[in-house]
This record gives sequence, structure tokens and C-alpha cells, in this order.
Amino acid sequence: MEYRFEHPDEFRAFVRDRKSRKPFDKICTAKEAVSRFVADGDYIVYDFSSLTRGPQSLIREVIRQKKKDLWIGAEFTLHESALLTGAGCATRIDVGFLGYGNYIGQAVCDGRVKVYEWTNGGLALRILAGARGVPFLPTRDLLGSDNLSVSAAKVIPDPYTGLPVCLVPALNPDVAFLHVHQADIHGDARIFGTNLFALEAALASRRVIVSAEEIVEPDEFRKDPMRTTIPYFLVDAVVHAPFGAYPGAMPARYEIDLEHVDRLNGIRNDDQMRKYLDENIYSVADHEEFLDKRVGARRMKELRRKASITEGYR
Amino acid sequence: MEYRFEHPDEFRAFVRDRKSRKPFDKICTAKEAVSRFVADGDYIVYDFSSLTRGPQSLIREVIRQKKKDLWIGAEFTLHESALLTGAGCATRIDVGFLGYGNYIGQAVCDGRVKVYEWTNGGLALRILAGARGVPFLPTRDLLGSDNLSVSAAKVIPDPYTGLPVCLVPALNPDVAFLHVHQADIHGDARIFGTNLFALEAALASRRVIVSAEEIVEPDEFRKDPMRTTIPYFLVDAVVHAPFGAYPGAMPARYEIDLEHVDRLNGIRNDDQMRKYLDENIYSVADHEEFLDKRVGARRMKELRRKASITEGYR
Amino acid sequence: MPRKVEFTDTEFMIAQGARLLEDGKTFFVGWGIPQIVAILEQKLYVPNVEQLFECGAVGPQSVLPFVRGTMGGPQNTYRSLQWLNMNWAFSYSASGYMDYGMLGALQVDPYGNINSTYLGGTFEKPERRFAGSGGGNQVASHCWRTVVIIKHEGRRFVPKVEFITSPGYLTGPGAREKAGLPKDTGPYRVVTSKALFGFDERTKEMTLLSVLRGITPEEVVKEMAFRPRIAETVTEIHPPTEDELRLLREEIDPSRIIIRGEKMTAIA
Amino acid sequence: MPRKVEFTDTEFMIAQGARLLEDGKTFFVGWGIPQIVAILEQKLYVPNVEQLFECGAVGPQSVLPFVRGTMGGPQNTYRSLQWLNMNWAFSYSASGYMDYGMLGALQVDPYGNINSTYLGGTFEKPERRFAGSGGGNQVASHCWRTVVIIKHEGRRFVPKVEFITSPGYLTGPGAREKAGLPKDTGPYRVVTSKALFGFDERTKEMTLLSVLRGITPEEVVKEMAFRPRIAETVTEIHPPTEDELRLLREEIDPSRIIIRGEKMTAIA
Repeated sequence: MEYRFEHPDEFRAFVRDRKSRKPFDKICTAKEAVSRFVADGDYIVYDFSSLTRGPQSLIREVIRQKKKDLWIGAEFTLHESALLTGAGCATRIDVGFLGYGNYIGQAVCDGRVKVYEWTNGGLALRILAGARGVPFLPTRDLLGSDNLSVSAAKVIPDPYTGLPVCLVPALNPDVAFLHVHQADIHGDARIFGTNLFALEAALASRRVIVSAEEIVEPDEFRKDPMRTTIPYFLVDAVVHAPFGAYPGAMPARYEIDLEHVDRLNGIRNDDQMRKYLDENIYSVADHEEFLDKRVGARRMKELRRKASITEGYR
Repeated sequence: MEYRFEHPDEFRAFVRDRKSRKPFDKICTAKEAVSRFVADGDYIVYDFSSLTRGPQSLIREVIRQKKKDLWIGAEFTLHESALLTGAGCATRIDVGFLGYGNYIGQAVCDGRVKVYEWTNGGLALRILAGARGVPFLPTRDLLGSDNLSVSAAKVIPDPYTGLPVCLVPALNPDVAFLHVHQADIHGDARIFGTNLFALEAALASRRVIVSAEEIVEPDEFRKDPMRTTIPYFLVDAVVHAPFGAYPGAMPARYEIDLEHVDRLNGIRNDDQMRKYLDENIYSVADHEEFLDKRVGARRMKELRRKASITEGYR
Repeated sequence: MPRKVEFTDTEFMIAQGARLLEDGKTFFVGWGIPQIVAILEQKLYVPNVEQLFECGAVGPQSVLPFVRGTMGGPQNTYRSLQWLNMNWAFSYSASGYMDYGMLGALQVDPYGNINSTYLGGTFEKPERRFAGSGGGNQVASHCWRTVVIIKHEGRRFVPKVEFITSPGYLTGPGAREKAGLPKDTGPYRVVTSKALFGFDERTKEMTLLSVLRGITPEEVVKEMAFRPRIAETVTEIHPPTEDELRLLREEIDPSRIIIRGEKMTAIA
Repeated sequence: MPRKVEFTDTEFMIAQGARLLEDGKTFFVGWGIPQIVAILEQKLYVPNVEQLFECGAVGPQSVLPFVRGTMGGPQNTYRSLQWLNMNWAFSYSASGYMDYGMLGALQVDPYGNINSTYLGGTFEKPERRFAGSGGGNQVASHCWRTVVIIKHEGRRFVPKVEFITSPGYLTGPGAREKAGLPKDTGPYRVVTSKALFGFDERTKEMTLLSVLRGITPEEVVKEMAFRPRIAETVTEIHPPTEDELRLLREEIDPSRIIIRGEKMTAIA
């Protein structure tokens, strides 16, 4: 069964040779970040879901740039798998939870996109393995299920107990997209609330693009090291992207735009898909123009106001 | 090579049957906690070192209660391994870093205590395996070294690359001691600053004794979930222990008592050991009497004053 | 005097689910309906239950009304004990700390195996494709007792699921252990819109335990594509109580986006 | 006009260590003397170096004067970029993010294998027992370039270490890779109180590169229990500079608890 895998020594060599440890100004536009760090054929992973802190502005930029033959690793992929498939960008998806809407389901049935089942736990564990520099990690799930038989997971007898144990191969994506609450110009980043595998993905991926609601001073991070989610030297590009998770929510910053989400959920065929892509992505130059022309200040103000729960998000 | 190991299914059954998920008042004295939850022959693990946030008041209580045949898992064991060995409590130590002073070194040479080498990384990984409910975890260190040959770590060919990979067996201690900045009566606990494997040890151990500098309201934890280190249902006993890390430091609370530490470092033979134990442990009824009669309010005030760096510890 | 209650099939499943759990236990909550079950049970029956979400929320206490869709958002992870990440969430379950897990399903078979991946065709070329496991596989593998919630429709109860997304008892007694899954785990109950099933202790086969007041065991069984075992005494399940319905309709889901469904009636 | 400098062997080792590293690199810092090296180098030569401590401090910038003993305390982990834990710290190194590692040693052999566990007797019944690996094994396994700091005493340079606590090139070329250790890693330099060694690219044997001004290669070699390779041109190491000594003595360790040692002199 086809699976993405990189020898840990090759990944390490990339990290040694191609990741700068210097704190320099990495601020750029989404356009620059995506054109520089995402290539056709890449494997992309991202943190959280379409509805919660997903890197939606970066996903839209990938579509705008018409990247091809992408393989995405997605835990909770609700809309971006459909959009990336509909736009002809993604041809393979590792899941996760391939949620909802008929479009993506039909695309799988039609063979327009291949889906590989790893389960949420399996995918998170693969990324942890990639972050820990080991070729695999063991787990006591997947066992006995058909997810096991359609994946590249393997079963070995545990040398300590004789128990059958499932091994999942490490995953080292080409690119990780992380949408965060705060970042500095070097790439230090903070996420508030839960995350799926933010630090794991940053450590495991060759390239890391951070998009941030807010840019703060580098000194902030050194004053409060317990709150740092990602240190700068894992990061390649920092995009300042207020409302970057739109139409999803950014916890404690703005709420979901349910109306827009319903429009996404309603996409059932290629005509509707093309219409959505044209209107929301191709016809606008960038995220800022999208916000101005397709969302609008009034709507954004309203979504901000709805985000009334801030306790714990700091 | 002898090693502590419990079948993951046995550990799980203990967790199912013997760990309460109810939030009840677990406040008790160190005397009660140790007599109830530490038995002769137990394997004990604890977080951090003799000099930084070590559970020193609990260690002294173990000595006071003359527990026997203990096996301790210690990353940075500077003094407690010597004290526990000198007092006849510990007979086996998994390290880690077996620091310093001549007493413990001589005890190893004399065969009074057996030391097993796992290295800091190996021990932390064993505890992570115990916390993740898997019988082992893989790593790309220990390989080629003699630590490998004197431990129960095993080498297998990685089924994905063929690379030799080292596996360390899970560690599920009988008891974990965690000295924390804040806890509530149910056992929710916060540590500020780095930790070695606090949550790992709490999840991996059958019994968890938390000693806390400060007792706070349970509601505090739900208001700030990112700061919770350990949730209550992993914890069996909560001991209110101001200066519980003494003579070591509690980050941002009080500094090391270097004078007392030098006295500990100076112990070179059994006479000196007996004298130290008599004076500081056997001759006082508990931690509070120790603080009153052997440390004193003036000294404590001074050590508190020295802890001038508080940035980030909250 | 007997009184007729009206409710939806979804409301009935949620109410049943909420009555199942014990106080002082932990509950690994799947996406969607299980979230509503967890809220209702905690409000009404078992205040001391800690929930776990796979996104890393330990002990969340959702705000009401329930906000659909965003399990990881501030409303659903409100007042958690701890916010972590996914690998930690599954450590809690893998090490034995999760008593109950609750999952939806497309299909279930006599051994409680769950399919939520596809229907018809093959895995590579399915006729209909669905969301798949999410974290369901881990929940069904790690939790001590897994509860399945599924609408009582014939096509959903099949002799053999087309794809085992989340493991039940697999091929029967001992099969989970042989596969390496944690000992003494497995499906505990199947909650449907008409009945409640357990699993025979010896054979591990699905067993009809109770039916909704006013429905006969035969009516329940004839809609299934396999014949379940039937308990010696099949008990009666009372329809949703006034408290259950009031909470669901007024506090938890006033816009009725989740609790809507097929209308049903029964004698209260 | 030549001027005589006085310094201790420890001061010389620290100064040498501090001159070795490149700017813009990461540095996995072992307990004790490597901490002082890291502080001195960052103050004087390479401001953009991020340190890592195994206790989970990423990018710490210690306060001065240096506080001995407590690597995990607020003084030494001050102004870190991130505070994590040990398993995360070793993930940074295992995934290839740590350029340099620095470790002390009891004994070292021609392949740069390090013993810090025991001397004499057997592992089970040693004559003298020391601290052992700590995280040294991981540092020497994961970092791209490991630097060993060791006092120049004959008994410390042995043909074969009694116990490999932290791996050097093991038995020679290819042995690390064969054992499964990450590719292209290994000992880079051995800093002593008299000299500096590297490792031959082909044979992986320890090679004398430089000696302290005023000492001959022969004097250095005759104190060792094995004969190292000797570089075609052995260069001269200048003694601690005024800046180095001032920083060490006035700012970093004014109580001279760490920098004390055997007195040495050389021509500045």
C-alpha cells in the first residue's frame, strides 16, 4: 500500500543543510510563502480542522497558485480536501476524518482522489514518529481492523511480551501549515487552546509556514517560555493573516461563519465547485482582497463579537 | 539483565479497578500518603532533581518510615539515592545521572546497591512508553554503547528501513512522587518551568503522590486549562508541603540552601550518614518539625528572598 | 393515566445513551451525537463524569446551547481540566483511564464491529464513501466499554460489515486479544432508535436486551439483516422523560439541528 | 613585547571550547563546564547560538554570575524560547536540529568513545563509580558534531575505554552507521587542557590538531596512553585572551568555583 516515507537520515540531512537556525525576518505574503515553499507533488500537513484554527487562507493560496499532485495529511478535513480536490490540486489524502459534504465522497468513488486510511490516532502517531526521528512508533490500536489491512502499518510481536503490536511508519511531510494566535517575525509562535500535533508537525516537516492572527515582539516569547508552541528555528515563513482561519473559527478571536460554511457544505458537483472557487479564490488576488470583497468588515466585526469565550486562551 | 516491567494489560486493569475518577478530598499528611501508598519492594519514580523541584520532603518521609528494598528510577539523583541507600531503603537504582558525592559511588562499589544504566533519555522514554500503554518505544540512541549491553534494551531491524533500532521496555512504576507549585484538594496540579516527565510519570505510575507548595481552589484549573500539568484523576494523595523541595530549590519560590547541600555532599561514610539521618530525619516527627527545628524561619525567609527570578513561572 | 409522548428517533437515542453511564467514570466522547449524550447525562444523571475529546480536551464542560461542528472550539472545550493534544488524548485512553467510549456507525455486525468508511464496491472503488475512522478506531480499541449509537434501520445491521473501521469482537471470543488489542475491552451496548443491545458474555454476539415501550422484540429483529440473540427477559425502555426532552429542546439544542429526526410516539 | 598570562587549566579548556562553535548554530549543552563554555561563546563570539538543555529548556540565556548545580533552575533556563520536557528535548536532537553537543568525560579513546560510568573492576563490581551517562549518550548519538572536554591527564586517554557510555566512532569507520546511529554524526573535537584534537576523516582516529603555545606536540602525546595521529601541520593555540579571562572571572564565575584548577602560564 502506497505511503509517504522518508528515511530518518535523509530528513536529518535536510534539517542540517536547509533549515536556518538564525533568527531573521521571515515575514512574507501568503503568495510568497506558498510559491517559495510549496512545490507540485508535495506532501502537506496542517493542524486542526476546517472549522477550528485551520490554515484556510494558506489553503486558498495553494489553490490560487494551482499547485498540482499534492498529497495531504488531514485529521479533520471537512472542506479543504473537497476544495483542493475540486481545484485539481490534491490527488491523494491521508485521513483522518474525511468529513462531510457529498463532493469529496463522490470524488473518492470516481477515483479522482485516492484516500488512505490511517485513522486520527495513527496519523498523529506517524507525525510524532517523524518529530522524534525514529522510523516508526508502536500502538495498540488499528489491530484487527481493516484500516490496518489497507495501510502500510505493520504488526510485529512485541519482544517483551510476545503481544502483537502495530507499528506505524514515521511521516515527514514536505510542508506543514500552522495557523496560530501569535507569532513574531522570526517564527516563534503561540497557539492557545488544544492542538492536534502542532509541535510534532513543525519538527517533522521539511518546511513550516506559520500564518498568524497577530504579530508580536520576539521578546514576548522569552518572557513566557511555557506558552511557546513553536520556536522560530523550525519555521521558514511567517504570514500575517488576520481571519486566516475563516470561514472556520479562531478560538477566542472570532467564530465560524456558518452561512459561508453552509455554502461550502452545499457543493455537490463540479459546476457548484467551479463557481465557489471562482468567486472566493480565483477572482480575488489574495486573502486581503477576499476579506474586503467577499467577507466584509461588518461580517468580521460580527464574528469577532460572537467569540465571547476567552477564558483560558492566553 | 534485571528490569522492571509490567504487562500493559495488567497496568490497565489496575487503572480500571483501583484508580478513582471521582474528585474527592485527597489532602493528607506526608506520613499518611507514604504509609498508605508506598510499600516495601516498590518501584518509585520522581520528577526533576535533588536541587530543582525534587520531592525531598516525601523522600525524607520514606526514610523516616524505614521502607525497605525500594527500587528507584532517577534522572538526576544527587542526594536522594545516597540517603535512601544509606538509610537502608533502596537496593536498586535505575539511572540517569548518579551524581555526586563519594557515598553513593562507594555503595555501588561495595555492592550495597545495584545500579542499572538506562541513560536519561532511555529512562524518560521508558516512562513515556508506560504512559502511552505500549510495551516499548524505539529510539536511535543507546545503540553501539555499553549502556545497551548492560540494560534490557533490545535491538531489532526496523521493518521500514532495515536500520537497527533500539527498543526500550515500558516502565510503569508503583509510585510517582511529584512536587508541584500548586495543587487543589482533588489532585489537579501545576508545575511552572521545565519538567522531566511529570505527566508521563503520573500516567505511567500505579500511585501518584503530589506534594504542593500551595493549595489552590479547584476552579482555578478549569479557568486556565493550558496550565494544568496533571489532572486530578491520576492522583492518589495531595500533601501540602511548603519548602517540600528543600534543601533544593523551587523555581521562582525559593533558592537552594547551598550550606545544607554542602553538608550532604560531604557525607563520605556510614558514621556521617547516620549522623545526618538522625539529625535531619529520624529525630524530627515530620516535615513541619524539620522546618521549624532544623531550618528555621529566618533561613526560609532568606531563601525565598533569593528566588528573585519569577518571569515565566506562572 | 397514560400519556402519549412525542419525540424524535434521535432524541430517544440520546436519552437512552445518557441513562447508560455510571457516575464517577470517564467518557471518551466521539464527534456529534455522543457530545449531546455526554452533556445530557452529566446535567441529569451523572455529574461526576469527566469527558475526553480526541483533540486534547480533558474534562470539558460544554456551554449551552450546544454549538455543532466545532468540537475543538471554546464552547465545547469550555472549562476543561486540561488542554493538551491528540497524542496525549490517546495516551489517556491507551493507558486504561477511559471507561466508556461512544461512537456513531454506518453499519454494525453481530460482533459489534463498526463500519463508518464506505458502503458498496471495494475500498479502492467504493459506491459510497463516508468520513471513516477519525479517532473512532482508537476509542473502540482502548476504552473499557464502547457504546455504539446507530439508527434502527435494516441496512445498518449486517451479518458482516463491509469494512471494519473500529473493532468490535472481530470474529468472536478471544479474537480481540489475539489481534493484540487491550484485554477485556470491546463493545458494551448498541443503542438504537428502537432498542438496546448488549453482547453475550460467552459468545460475544449482539443480544437484544430491551425495546422501546410499545414495540415488540419481533418488530425490532425483523428489521435487521441478521438475527441477534435475544435475552431471556427483554425489558422495556421508557421513552424520553420530560426532563430529558426539556433539557434537550430548551437548553441543549433549542434550534433542533441535532435532535431533529423521524417522529415517534410512545406511552410515558 | 611578549607578556606572560596566568590561567587555570579549566579556564583554558573553556576558552578553547568557546572558540570552536559557529554562529547561527544550535548547541546541546551538557551539565557543568559545557554550560560555562556556552555562556562565554555567546557573550564573546557567536551571539546567535541557541542552546538546548536536556531538561527541556530551548534557547536559554543564563543570568550571570553563573549559578552552579541547578541546570533546571530559573537562573540557567532564564529567557528561554520554550520550556518543555525531556522527551521533547531529545526530539529536537533526534530529528537533526542540534548541530553541536558538548560533553565532559572520565576517559576517551582513539575513536572518541566516552566513558563516564566507572573505572576499574567490572560494571557490576566497579572500583570507582561515577555519574554515568545522564543525557550524554543521547547528545553523542544525535548531535551532528560532538565536542568532548577533558583534562589532559594520561590516565584519561586510553586505547580502549572500559565502558562506552556515549558513543564515539566505536570500532572505526562505518561502525556508528552499522550500529544504527544517525548518519554523519560523531565526535568532532576533543578539547583538553593542553591541546585540541580532531578525527581523521578516513580512519576516524583521534588526531592532534593544535597545542597550547609553548607546549610541543611530543609533550602532549607522551602523556597519553595511546598515540594519536598527528596532523601534518600542528597549529598553536593562543592562551585565554584578556576578554575571555575577564568575562570568566568577573562576570561569569566571580567566586571561581568552576574555573579554578591547576595553574598554567603561557605567552600571550
